[in-house]
Amino acid sequence: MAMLEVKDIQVYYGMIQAIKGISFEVNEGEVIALIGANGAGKTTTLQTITGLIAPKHGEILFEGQDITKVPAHKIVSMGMAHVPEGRRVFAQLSVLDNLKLGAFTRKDKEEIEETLLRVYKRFPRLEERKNQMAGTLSGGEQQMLAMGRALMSHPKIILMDEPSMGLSPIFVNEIFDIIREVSESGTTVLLVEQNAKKALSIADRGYVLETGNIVLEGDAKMLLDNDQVKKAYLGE
Amino acid sequence: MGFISYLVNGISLGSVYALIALGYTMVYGIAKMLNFAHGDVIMIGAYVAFTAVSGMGMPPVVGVLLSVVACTVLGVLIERIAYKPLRKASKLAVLITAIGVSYFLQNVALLIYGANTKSFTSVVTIPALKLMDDKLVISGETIVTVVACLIIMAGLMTFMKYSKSGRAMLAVSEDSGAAQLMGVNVNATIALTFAIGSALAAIAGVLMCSSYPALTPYTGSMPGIKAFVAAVFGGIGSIPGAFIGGILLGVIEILSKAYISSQLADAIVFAVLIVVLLVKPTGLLGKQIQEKV
Amino acid sequence: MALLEVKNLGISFGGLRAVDDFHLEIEQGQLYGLIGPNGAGKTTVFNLLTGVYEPTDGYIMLDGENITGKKTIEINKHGIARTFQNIRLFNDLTVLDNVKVGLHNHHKYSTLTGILRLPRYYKVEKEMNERAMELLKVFDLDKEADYKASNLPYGKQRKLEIARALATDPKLLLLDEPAAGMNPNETLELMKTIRFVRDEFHMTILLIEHDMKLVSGICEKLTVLNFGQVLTEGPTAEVLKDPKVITAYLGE
Amino acid sequence: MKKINKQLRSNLITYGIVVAAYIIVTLCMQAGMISSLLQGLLVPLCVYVILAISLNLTVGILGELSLGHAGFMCAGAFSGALFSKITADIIQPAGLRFFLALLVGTAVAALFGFLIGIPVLRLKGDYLAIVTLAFGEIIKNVVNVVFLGRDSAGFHVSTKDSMSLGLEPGGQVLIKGPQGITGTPNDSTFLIGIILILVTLFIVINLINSRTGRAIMAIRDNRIAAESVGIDITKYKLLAFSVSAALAGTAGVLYAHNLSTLIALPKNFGYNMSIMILVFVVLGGIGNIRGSIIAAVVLTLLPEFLRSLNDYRMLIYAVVLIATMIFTSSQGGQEIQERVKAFFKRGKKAEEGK
Amino acid sequence: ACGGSKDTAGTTTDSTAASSDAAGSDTFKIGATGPITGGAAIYGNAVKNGIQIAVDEINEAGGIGGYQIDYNFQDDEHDAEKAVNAYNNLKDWGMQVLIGTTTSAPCIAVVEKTHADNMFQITPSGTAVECVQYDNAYRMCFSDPTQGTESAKYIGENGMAQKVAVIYDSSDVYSTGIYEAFAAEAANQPFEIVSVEAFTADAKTDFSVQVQKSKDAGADLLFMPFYYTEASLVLAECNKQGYEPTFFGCDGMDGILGVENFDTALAEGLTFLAPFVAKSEDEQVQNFVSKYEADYGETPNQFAADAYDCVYVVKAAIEAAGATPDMSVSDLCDAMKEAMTSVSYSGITGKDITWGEDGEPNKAPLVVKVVDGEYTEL
Ligand SMILES: Nc1ncnc2c1ncn2[C@@H]1O[C@H](COP(=O)(O)OP(=O)(O)OP(=O)(O)O)[C@@H](O)[C@H]1O
Ligand SMILES: Nc1ncnc2c1ncn2[C@@H]1O[C@H](COP(=O)(O)OP(=O)(O)OP(=O)(O)O)[C@@H](O)[C@H]1O
Ligand SMILES: [Mg+2]
Ligand SMILES: [Mg+2]
Repeated sequence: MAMLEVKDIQVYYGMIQAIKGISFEVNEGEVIALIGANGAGKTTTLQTITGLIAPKHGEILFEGQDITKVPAHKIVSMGMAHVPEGRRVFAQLSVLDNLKLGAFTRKDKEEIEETLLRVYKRFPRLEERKNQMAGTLSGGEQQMLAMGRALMSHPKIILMDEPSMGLSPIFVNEIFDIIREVSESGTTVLLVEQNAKKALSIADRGYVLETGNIVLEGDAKMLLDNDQVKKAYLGE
Repeated sequence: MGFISYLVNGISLGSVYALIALGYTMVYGIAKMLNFAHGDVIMIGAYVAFTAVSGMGMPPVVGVLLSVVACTVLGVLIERIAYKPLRKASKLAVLITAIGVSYFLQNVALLIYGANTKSFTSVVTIPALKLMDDKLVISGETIVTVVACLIIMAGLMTFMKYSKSGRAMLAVSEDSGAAQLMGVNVNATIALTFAIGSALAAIAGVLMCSSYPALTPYTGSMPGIKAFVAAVFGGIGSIPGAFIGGILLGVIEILSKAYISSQLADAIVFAVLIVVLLVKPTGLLGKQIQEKV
Repeated sequence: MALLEVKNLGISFGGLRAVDDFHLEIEQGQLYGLIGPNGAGKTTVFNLLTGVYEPTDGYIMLDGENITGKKTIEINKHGIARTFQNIRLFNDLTVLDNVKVGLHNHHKYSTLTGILRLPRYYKVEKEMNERAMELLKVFDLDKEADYKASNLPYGKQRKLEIARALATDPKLLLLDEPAAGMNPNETLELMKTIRFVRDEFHMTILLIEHDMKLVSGICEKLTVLNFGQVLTEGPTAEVLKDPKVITAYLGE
Repeated sequence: MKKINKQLRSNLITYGIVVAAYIIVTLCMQAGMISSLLQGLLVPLCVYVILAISLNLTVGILGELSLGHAGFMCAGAFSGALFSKITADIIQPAGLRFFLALLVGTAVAALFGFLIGIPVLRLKGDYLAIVTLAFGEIIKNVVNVVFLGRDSAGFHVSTKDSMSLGLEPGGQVLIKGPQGITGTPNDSTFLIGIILILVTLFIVINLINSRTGRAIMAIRDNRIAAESVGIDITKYKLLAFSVSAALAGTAGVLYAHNLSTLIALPKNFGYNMSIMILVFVVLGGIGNIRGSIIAAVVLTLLPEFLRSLNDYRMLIYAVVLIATMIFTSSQGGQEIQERVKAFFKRGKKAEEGK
Repeated sequence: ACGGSKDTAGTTTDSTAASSDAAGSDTFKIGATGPITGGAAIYGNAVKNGIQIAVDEINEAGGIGGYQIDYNFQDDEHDAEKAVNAYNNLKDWGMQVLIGTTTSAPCIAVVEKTHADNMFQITPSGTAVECVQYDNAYRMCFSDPTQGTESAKYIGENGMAQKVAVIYDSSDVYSTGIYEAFAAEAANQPFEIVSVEAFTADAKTDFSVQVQKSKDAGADLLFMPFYYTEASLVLAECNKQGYEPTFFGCDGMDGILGVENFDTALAEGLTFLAPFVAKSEDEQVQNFVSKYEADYGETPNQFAADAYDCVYVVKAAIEAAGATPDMSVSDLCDAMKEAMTSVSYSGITGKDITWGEDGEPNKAPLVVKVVDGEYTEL
């Protein structure tokens, strides 16, 4: 059974239909890439999964349980983390407070402390700036914080929305390394990216979204070699 | 001598403003809304205590507790019915709704209790402190109000800083969507905020009417506005700011009445507020939020 | 003489020296790139150049005039226009009106003329409409002229920002990560547009970008910023080969 | 252009509604079909409509929350009424005197708007709101302590009481502190009210759809971006604020010449009134001029039509207010509205881009 | 206190439905206005109830010259503009005589309208001079200047004080009016005003400064020309500060003992001029008070009493003029105006009251003092 199953969801903004009935699944331990042009509906899809937006039609199953109508905060406590588009760090809280909020659903103080140390190890810059207000961090630093914050909840699956946006080349590589590490440590990853090449290169499978529909899906290697994908998303 | 006793009177009035402002600031800080109905919740709180103590002969402590319970329930109900549907609406829409709620509470009180003034019996039993040959009298109400302010302020600050719910409130106030992604139950958090704010309103109502015993359906509205001013004065959203703002407002009001003009006291209070805001655009203790470009 | 000449520029935030001893020289008509790691201070340099922040040290000369410490509007009138890293459009105005706001200081009539609808009002408004449509055509936005700006897709919003900046008729155009959030194809198209703008409007352009395809594709010269200081500068190809730049910024 | 035409049509409809309202009311009045209550309400309705339109300029177009609009109305009302009182025997005919009073009231309010705007507009959001509230209260408060008298020796001012004016016998007390000004000539008529509404509309609509209006709205949408394209923030904010204040002053003069007593109470010139005008603006749709007009009319009439409910009338008013806000602004309510709109639009091809 | 809710009987006539004059030609239509919502609602309610009692009595006894009274009360929220609306609403209903308005400021605005319509108006409690500036308007209560002057005279003539302090509501017409007349008369009296402090409607919770200043000035009498709600706070503050001057009020003090739960000991010795004392032995008064208490569960104050008397005065004037309900409003007014100056009325707010052409009543004020928690007539 798939860890996450999305069945024929349709999403509207007012009268505008942003998602026109898409289905896909994510298996435990996989890295899945969701690629597509601007406005294709990638962000909307992720937000629907975590319960920030209610779909008008369709069903979402997480570990076999129907979460379509479950509120976002409960979904998070079931083990799903979401690194939102545009980072959305709590600008007026310190870096440390942001991280602590990441562990909001967890109870055990010691385990949280342990996770914190691991996050610091992965992002030393965050430890350096742990008392700085998050809003004054540079774009890249904020992205690290957003990732670190999501990891603090020790999720089973992590949804990432364009984590490489606005990052320097060296950092883009680093972020993808981190995603790979996260995956290797046993966390399932659903990754939305403009940087299709990089995303597909670390993913197991991928889906291509176009104006609210899935137009292509399959093995990541296969998609990388697909002419259509090459032309439309890899700029080759 | 005169000055000191004016000062004491100012602190006495100011502590009432501060107590109300704490509730204001709490709700504003988290829900980011100007709850114009706060003053009227205070009035309801006072009526409940009045009914319990003077009407039904219960002991004052029970009256206060009843009032706290009633206001907490009322606050949560108001939030649920009037504000929750507007979570995503413009701030102005919520402001107008709050004004509607304010009218509503006033008129409900008017229908239940009538327009006649009720004289509130003080719930404070400790005696007044008399200093300097009885020339300086600090009433028991003042002492209790100031102490209550300090305890509540310290309690709220500890709560916000160290408790999990407190951190959840801060997160919700900044970005409720992102807070949800942390697993924070936004509705419950805002309801809790209103519960705390309204419980404080009940205490404020009881203590205010203990100091100034005339109770009518409109008792809450002017102090409500003044407390709002006090909260802004101190930096709205800031808990110690509300306290300092309230005390200062009371002191300025009394001193300008005493030394400048009792008719222009309000104008002076407002003028001082304006000057303070021009120098410190986010109030005395408000955070200066710089927009990163 | 260089169009833009910056020397010894610096600013601190609290204890943080965000930009330090920064210098830059751009010739008329150049396409210049400013790159560097996240948090290096690139956006801050833009903010200093446009008067959003006041520098604590150094000076900025534009076309022979000292514009150090001037206000944002003054600097715009002197000829610097910009776009923002996080898009800042006039969201509730139409696409056309966004550009017309950009034309504000070049096509004038008084408030009273506007209220009373004197003939000059109609004349100037017509000029503005024509000029704005011309600009929108360049960015292929003319068909969306009546859209609310916030209803445009992300990529088009970025283009609209550039069009609006151009409307102020600047001598120097600053673009902060114009390709952010665009996929490779969209980026390619953007590169063409930027080149077109430079050639057609004889514009001088300074841009910040992390997309190396764009940087190497259109920038003639680069300055690399690291920890607020200039790490190196020079022709694009050379800079990108610089080992210092590779370790600090490019990787691999 | 298509858009321009649409705008023009919409504006013409707004003017049309006002003119039609005038014609219908006048015809009905001649036919004796209008109750005294409604007749008495005609001028106040015009006052509130002007106030709502003018506040919309600050709240909707400039995007700043002002809770002191009644203060400007107060400034206009008192200066206009004072002018009329002083010149009651000097300037004839009454029409000319009233016209001049309107100019005086408008100018004074504009001046207040300008002076207050300079410091106030440096603040943001709720801080700006509270300072406008403060200024409104100060104006009201100060007006309440001013005593002004006139005798053969000229004008006398006091802030204490009318005795300290030291007037000669036969001297006239013009402003009597808390009693304000009494005996203002009743010059306001429905026709004048309607003309003033049309003038207000003309000014506001034309201002919005001009270079100045665009600059103001640009500031509202994004201050930093507006600065970056060379818009003088202070200048345009002040301009919008002053025009808004001036028009509130006009409404004040109209108000003052409708009743023979002019007293600055919390109810008519305090924050209560400011908030009521704000309610019109928000309920009518922020930035929507026609909506402001309709909301002002409906909300002024509502409590009057609820009179038969006696004690429950203000309670019901409150409930209606809350319910309307929830209906118009909540997500659920908006979806219903959109569906209704879509229903009416069906068949008509939906225009792209709104 | 259920004064607000139980007495809808008086206003059951649907104001919108009954707008035709002809239908009412066999009844006198008497309208009244005052605030029954908002901060001044106490006064409007009292007036509303007082009139109701009189109307019921008169109707039961056969009406005015055989014609029944139709009575309609409208809320004016203590606002000039709303009062005009209320007045117009009553006109639509077919009102022929106005008893109102309750408070001064709205009354000044409404009197312009009644003057223009030439409708007979008698205000129970509009005390400002301008309330009766036209010949169609009369009042039942004392005017502000009368009250201020009389109070000063009384204090002086009875040697009640050497040094007097005044606290007044500078944002209120009534309070300022009394104060000004009081201060003017004080110059002729053997006492000295040593302190004058004001407060405003926006700051009437805290009186510590005003009281302290009075105390520091060494005043042995505190003159309080304002309503009892604020007075209860002032008295409490004096008690708090241990300040015990002689308290002298105005007719607005009437009702202070009725404040629910009020510690009447605070008001002990409070003296004021009033037209009416609920505790009076007078039979008429007792009749009124017992009815009022039975119907509304509280002791009536002078507003209710003045309003009650107004109805009887209207009755007397109509009967003296021999007027009938089929007369036009204006004719009725002319007839009543003429009759008014010849009417001599004895009611619960005074005996043998007559009216001058200026609309002012000639009646002797009662001096009331709070003794042992009861209003006592001196
Ligand atoms: N809040 C909203 N209201 C109305 N329409 C919206 C809203 N958010 C998104 N949309 C529209 O829904 C569609 C899908 O948007 P979405 O943000 O999911 O795209 P995306 O694939 O994430 O694009 P991007 O690469 O720009 O992030 C777009 O057409 C967008 O304009
Ligand atoms: N207003 C401010 N207050 C405090 N620190 C600031 C402020 N603005 C920027 N900084 C700090 O200055 C440094 C440079 O920021 P800047 O935004 O210029 O980086 P950048 O080079 O544009 O990075 P990126 O590529 O991520 O956008 C960062 O460390 C940032 O945290
Ligand atoms: Mg997206
Ligand atoms: Mg940057």
